[in-house]
Amino acid sequence: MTAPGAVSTESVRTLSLREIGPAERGTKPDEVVIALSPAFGDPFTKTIVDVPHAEVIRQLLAGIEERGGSARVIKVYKTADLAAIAHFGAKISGSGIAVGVLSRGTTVLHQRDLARLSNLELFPQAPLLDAEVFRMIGANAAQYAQGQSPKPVPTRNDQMARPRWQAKAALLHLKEFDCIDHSRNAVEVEPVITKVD
Amino acid sequence: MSLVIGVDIGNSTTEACIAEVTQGEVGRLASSLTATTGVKGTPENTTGAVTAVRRALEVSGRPADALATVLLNEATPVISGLAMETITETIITESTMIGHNPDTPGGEGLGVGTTVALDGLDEVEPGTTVVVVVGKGADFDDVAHLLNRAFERGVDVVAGVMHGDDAVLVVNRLQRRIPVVDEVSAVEKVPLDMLAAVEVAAPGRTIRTLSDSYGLASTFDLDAEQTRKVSPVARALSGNRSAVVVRTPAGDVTDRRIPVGTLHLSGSGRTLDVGVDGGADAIMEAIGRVAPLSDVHGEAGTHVGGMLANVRDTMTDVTGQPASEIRIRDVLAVDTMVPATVRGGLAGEVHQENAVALAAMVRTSRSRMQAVADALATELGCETIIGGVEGEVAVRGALTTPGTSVPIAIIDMGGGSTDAALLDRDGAVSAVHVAGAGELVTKLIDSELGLEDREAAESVKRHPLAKVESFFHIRHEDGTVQFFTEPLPPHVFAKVVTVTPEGLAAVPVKGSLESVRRVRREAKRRVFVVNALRALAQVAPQGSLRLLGSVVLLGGSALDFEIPGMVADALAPYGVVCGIGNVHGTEGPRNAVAAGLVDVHAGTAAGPAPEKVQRQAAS
Amino acid sequence: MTAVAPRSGASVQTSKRTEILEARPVNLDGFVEEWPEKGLVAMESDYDPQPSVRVEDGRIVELDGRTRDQFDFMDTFIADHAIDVDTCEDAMATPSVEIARMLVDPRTSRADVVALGRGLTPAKILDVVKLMNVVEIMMGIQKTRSRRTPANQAHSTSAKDNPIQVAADAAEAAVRGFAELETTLGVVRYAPLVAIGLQVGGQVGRGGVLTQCALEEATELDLGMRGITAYAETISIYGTESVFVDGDDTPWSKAFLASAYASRGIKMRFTSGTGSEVQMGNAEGRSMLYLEIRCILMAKGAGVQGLQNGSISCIGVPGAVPGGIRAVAAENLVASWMDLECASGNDQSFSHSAMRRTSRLLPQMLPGTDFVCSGYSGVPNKDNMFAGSNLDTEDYDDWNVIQRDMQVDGGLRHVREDVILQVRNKAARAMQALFAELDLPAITDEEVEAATYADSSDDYPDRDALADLEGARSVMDRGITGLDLVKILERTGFGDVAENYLNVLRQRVSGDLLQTAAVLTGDFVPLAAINDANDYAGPGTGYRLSGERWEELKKLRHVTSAENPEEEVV
Amino acid sequence: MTSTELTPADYPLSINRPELLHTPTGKALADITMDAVVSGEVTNEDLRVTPDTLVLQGRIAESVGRRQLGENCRRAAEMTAIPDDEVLAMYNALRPRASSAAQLEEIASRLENTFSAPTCAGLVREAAEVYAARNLLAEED
Repeated sequence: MTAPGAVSTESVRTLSLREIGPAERGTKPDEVVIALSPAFGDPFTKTIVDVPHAEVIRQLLAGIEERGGSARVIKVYKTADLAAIAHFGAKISGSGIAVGVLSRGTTVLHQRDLARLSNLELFPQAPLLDAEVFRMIGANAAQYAQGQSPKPVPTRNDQMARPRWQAKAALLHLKEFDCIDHSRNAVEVEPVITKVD
Repeated sequence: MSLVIGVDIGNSTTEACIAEVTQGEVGRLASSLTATTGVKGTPENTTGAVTAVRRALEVSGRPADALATVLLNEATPVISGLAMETITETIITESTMIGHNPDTPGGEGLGVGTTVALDGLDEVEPGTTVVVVVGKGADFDDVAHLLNRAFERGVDVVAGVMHGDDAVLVVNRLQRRIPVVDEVSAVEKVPLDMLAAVEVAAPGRTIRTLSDSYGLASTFDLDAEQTRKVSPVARALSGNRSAVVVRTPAGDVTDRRIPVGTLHLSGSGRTLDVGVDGGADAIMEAIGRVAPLSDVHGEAGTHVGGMLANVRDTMTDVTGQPASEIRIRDVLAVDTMVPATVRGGLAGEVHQENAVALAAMVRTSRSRMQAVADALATELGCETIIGGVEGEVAVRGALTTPGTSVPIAIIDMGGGSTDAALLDRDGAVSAVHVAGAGELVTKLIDSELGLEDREAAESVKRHPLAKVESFFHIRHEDGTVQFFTEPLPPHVFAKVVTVTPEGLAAVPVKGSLESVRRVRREAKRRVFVVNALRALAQVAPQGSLRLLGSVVLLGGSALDFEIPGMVADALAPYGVVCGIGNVHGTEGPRNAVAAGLVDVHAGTAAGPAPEKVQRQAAS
Repeated sequence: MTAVAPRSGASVQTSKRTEILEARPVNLDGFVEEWPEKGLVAMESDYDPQPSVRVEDGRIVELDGRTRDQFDFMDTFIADHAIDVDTCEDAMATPSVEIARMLVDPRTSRADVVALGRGLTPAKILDVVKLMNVVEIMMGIQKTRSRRTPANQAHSTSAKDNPIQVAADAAEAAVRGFAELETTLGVVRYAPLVAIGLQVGGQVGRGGVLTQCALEEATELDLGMRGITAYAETISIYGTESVFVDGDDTPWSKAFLASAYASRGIKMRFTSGTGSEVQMGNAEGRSMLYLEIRCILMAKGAGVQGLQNGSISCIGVPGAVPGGIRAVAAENLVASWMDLECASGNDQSFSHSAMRRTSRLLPQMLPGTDFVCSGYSGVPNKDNMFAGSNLDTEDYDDWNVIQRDMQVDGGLRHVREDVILQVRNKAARAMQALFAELDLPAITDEEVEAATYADSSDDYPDRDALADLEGARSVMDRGITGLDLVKILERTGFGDVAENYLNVLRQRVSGDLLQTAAVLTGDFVPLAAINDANDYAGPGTGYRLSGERWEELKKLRHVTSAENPEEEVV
Repeated sequence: MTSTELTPADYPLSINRPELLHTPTGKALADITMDAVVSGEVTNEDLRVTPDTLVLQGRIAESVGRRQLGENCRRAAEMTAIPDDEVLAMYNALRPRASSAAQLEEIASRLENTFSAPTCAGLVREAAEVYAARNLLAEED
């Protein structure tokens, strides 16, 4: 996996999520919804292994665009549960396909008709997700949305992730929980990525 | 009254049929099925035979000491082998051509210019026409930015070749759309400062210019002699959606035959050599010319030679006969295609290359059934008799299928060999075994679909296909739609699947259901149908299929969902009635031999009296 | 990912020593600051409740500062099932420091301290163990452990779900001394074949070894009822209501399940551990140990015979906070003190540092627990389908040396190579015979040979997984039971294995294995915290490593002979 | 039988008090021999624990102060009468928000009346009460 800091050799990009209205059901039959967790982008800015959130979004969008798909990004405030976030995204996605992402990087590909706790592809080990993997996840999401059958993104595994990352993951999860706002409905956002040289 | 059990030791399964025999009356009680232990016709069979007997006793509820007689078939060892040789290869020299099909190339059209690296773009004179070559690790935003800057300087960038899967992303960010081929893994090998052409066709279309010899001639301004030389390039690129051709001084694409050894065929008092690279038709034709085949050798050091030697050695191990006495009596060659990586390719291009698959079979008359019989007698403490030759007993068993009559032929398609036997009006039986059966079909499916997964190939062979169209419905290969109330498991979503008794199993291919189905049926046709006809022709009176009356399919393959239909269709033009065996009207295609043994023993065997038994005509 | 990666790309010049320290494996472990408000704290938190209890009309109406109307379901269950109403007010009145001292003081008997414990609330128990340092906790474990003789448990799994590997490694684990063996699957459908491998291998290695296969309840219970497995362990419980509900269970559903297992004569214990609630984000502001104590009392209230605890799969969480491993030792102490059989963790990959792995182990290994590891990996960690253990096959010799150095019994022993090869080979051959008789895809002689000499799944020929899965299905469809396996083993020349297996099955009739900390000796004598109750009462009492067993543990792979220093003791 | 006094010294029953044990088909522990297995006299049915035995084990547990383990054995003794599938179905019904109050009461009465399992019924009723208070009942149909 990419060691922390490996992505920062290039110029740095920052992310801001500009709210453009309530998250509503889409109509494009091939769109992918990217559903973000409450702390994604703000207050958090990077994943558990320091992949900038700007890069996460940029690569997911690039993967979708490269495969000729279209995407909408939403932010969910009422829950920090990945399955719930992704399933909500899938329900309002024109294609029924959504990518759910937590601030720490944990990602899932979901589909509307699946049970909430099921999924198309799950990437539970956030420490193993780098820019390249996010690109592949985006590409697969677009293909599912187009009714194709992509090869699942190869999953990585590391038994020693537990001693290194389990506690930090718990900490990030708690922080994310702190950002839950039960009174706030999900919104559609426009990701604004700015390059800082 | 005595309790009798017939035991049929087959290549893969051992079947037993238990019955009470009272003065020519047979009261069948139960039957059982277990895996054959060891090679058929060897002492290792004893374990499986004992299991089959025990199980039949258990089902019938009779104690072991009530058993009077065990009847065994006279089974002889059959060993088969498989090999595959790729006989063509495509070689690219001087990195002349990129002919792979990235999923998502960028832009559309044809661009011709001089190759220049991305980081050399700033030094290119305005007005120059260039094809940009983008290496590993470049970010799509940065690439687009640099290309736009070059456009603004007046550099005429007409096309691109990239390492990453970024073509659409880059093109979407350009001031003007240019054709870009991406996912070129060895992009650093693209020669720079050479004239190159990049062509990308619209989605669903294929390229027109670079895949055409005169198109190439116009693009690179070639004379007639040069055009003749580049025609392999055009051929290699045809059918692609995108391509790159670089004009280099000695660049070339060759499509050559790989010498993969020779088969030495002997038969009819003469010998014949045939090159394996000649393809299946040439091999089968040569075999026809020396028929009946008496032996085959392969060139040492080749796959085919190794396979044939291995078959011989295994038989030596099994029977103790010296290798020199073991003769290979049948070979089946089948043409196939295998995806192979192009030598010299820059993008890991894969080309469908020709290959030949060969199945060989050896059989010996030296059976060691007596040893099995002795061991069984000791183990079970009762009389054990070797009761009949398998072909003969099987065909008499098959004759108990309602609606059959003499002359009757059987076909049993197993894993390694296809067996046929005929019982004629005089009660004479002839039998043959030919090479090639289920395992060869699996191998063909595996390689033609590029699965590299024998289990998946086996599943494709054995089960019908369907396409998962949503989480709640699938479309079967016959077009019918099936709905589900519970959502299907996520791993089969949008996949081509096999419909197995355990549920749906994804077939790991990119192709459509139709293409998988075509490969499966074609593989079965080339092996099962071809072999059914070949084997029947050898036992048919005067070699004429028209003189066969009934043909009964037996064994596991008769239970396949489409093989019986395919064989029946192939035999229909000869006026042959062909169907699935139903031994004694109850057993289906199983147990023909086991039940037949009991019938022969009780003197109630079906058909004309066996006046003269012609043992194994072809061995 | 496990590569030694620098922690920061700092360009500040560092000393060579710092470079060396940076590269030490321990710096690949993760450490975090406490956050008590959210429960990210081991055992010392201002947000934990104060102990209190009040009884009215024979019923507990106040527990740790909450009145009955404020109870969540854990409070209710604990108040109604776990705590002794008659004694609780007196017990709670005993100063915590006195109780803590009783736990350590050898002159207070185990019976007395256990009796006192029956009347304590979770907050009071926490208050007591907070007073104890890690050595005192170890002394407490030494005294309160339920069974007198310590034991150990192994994992036997295969990355390829290869049943022959599982059988061979189970045989080796059994002959090395593990009293219990546990397996689980990559592909769940393989379960019947792998569970058969575990049972048969275990009985080859040492008659009386108990086996289990961790699966979802229905299948696990089914395998148990068929007699293919002997016990169950992975029945998870949690310390907060919200996490318990997220796990789709309640104390009542789990208590019902506990009775269900017992009704089939199957030994069963629950699983819990510090860190699981905070890991799932619902610690409700309580410390990890407080919540674990609630789990322990819930388990006690359900009447389950034992508990697997010691953080288990969440070990990375307590492992990362200050005092976390002390808290993990404390949870084992509380489980033992509450008179439950305790399988004490040390069963998940814990640290990159060998030194830290060892130090995490000592609080259980030195005092001894009912099962020191609730899963010592009896296969190389890469084959461990429980995601790796704190110890694996590479550590066998180290473990044996530590037992010998410290003169402690960790349940294992050194076994000569020829004996190991023999049991591995026999286990594989027994499987070969079983598979042949059951019409399962044949096990070749080559596989038997591989199993004899193998280390990991890489050393075995690949099996036809599709055919095996069909076979596994047919084992279930045909209703194959342990008794069928016994019959086959008997008639295929493995009479001794059949006899061992039948003896294990017989235990279901007597129900003897349903008692706390029950295991079977090699002579099939059930050994539980009744006939082998811990009688530790200070120096010179309790279980002492001596006599024949000590002689056995003095043996190592290489020990120079005193008689002839040119040779090694065999 | 039910009046048998048991002390810790009776454990293990298989060794110290085998005469108290029998299989569900009435065989003695000593009848479970390899010969009996091979001849088919002993079947899987024999290798189950009986309610009587569970009660005995419960008493032993209580004799060493393990009140709850004793209770669990008593519930288990009652459950031996319930078929496997139904035991699992009842367990599933006790999961959070899986059953309404009426459904839980139905299970409790079935336990009480069909299976003579009053202790188990008590546990289910107790759950129903707590679930009602903690909002863990399923919506009524």
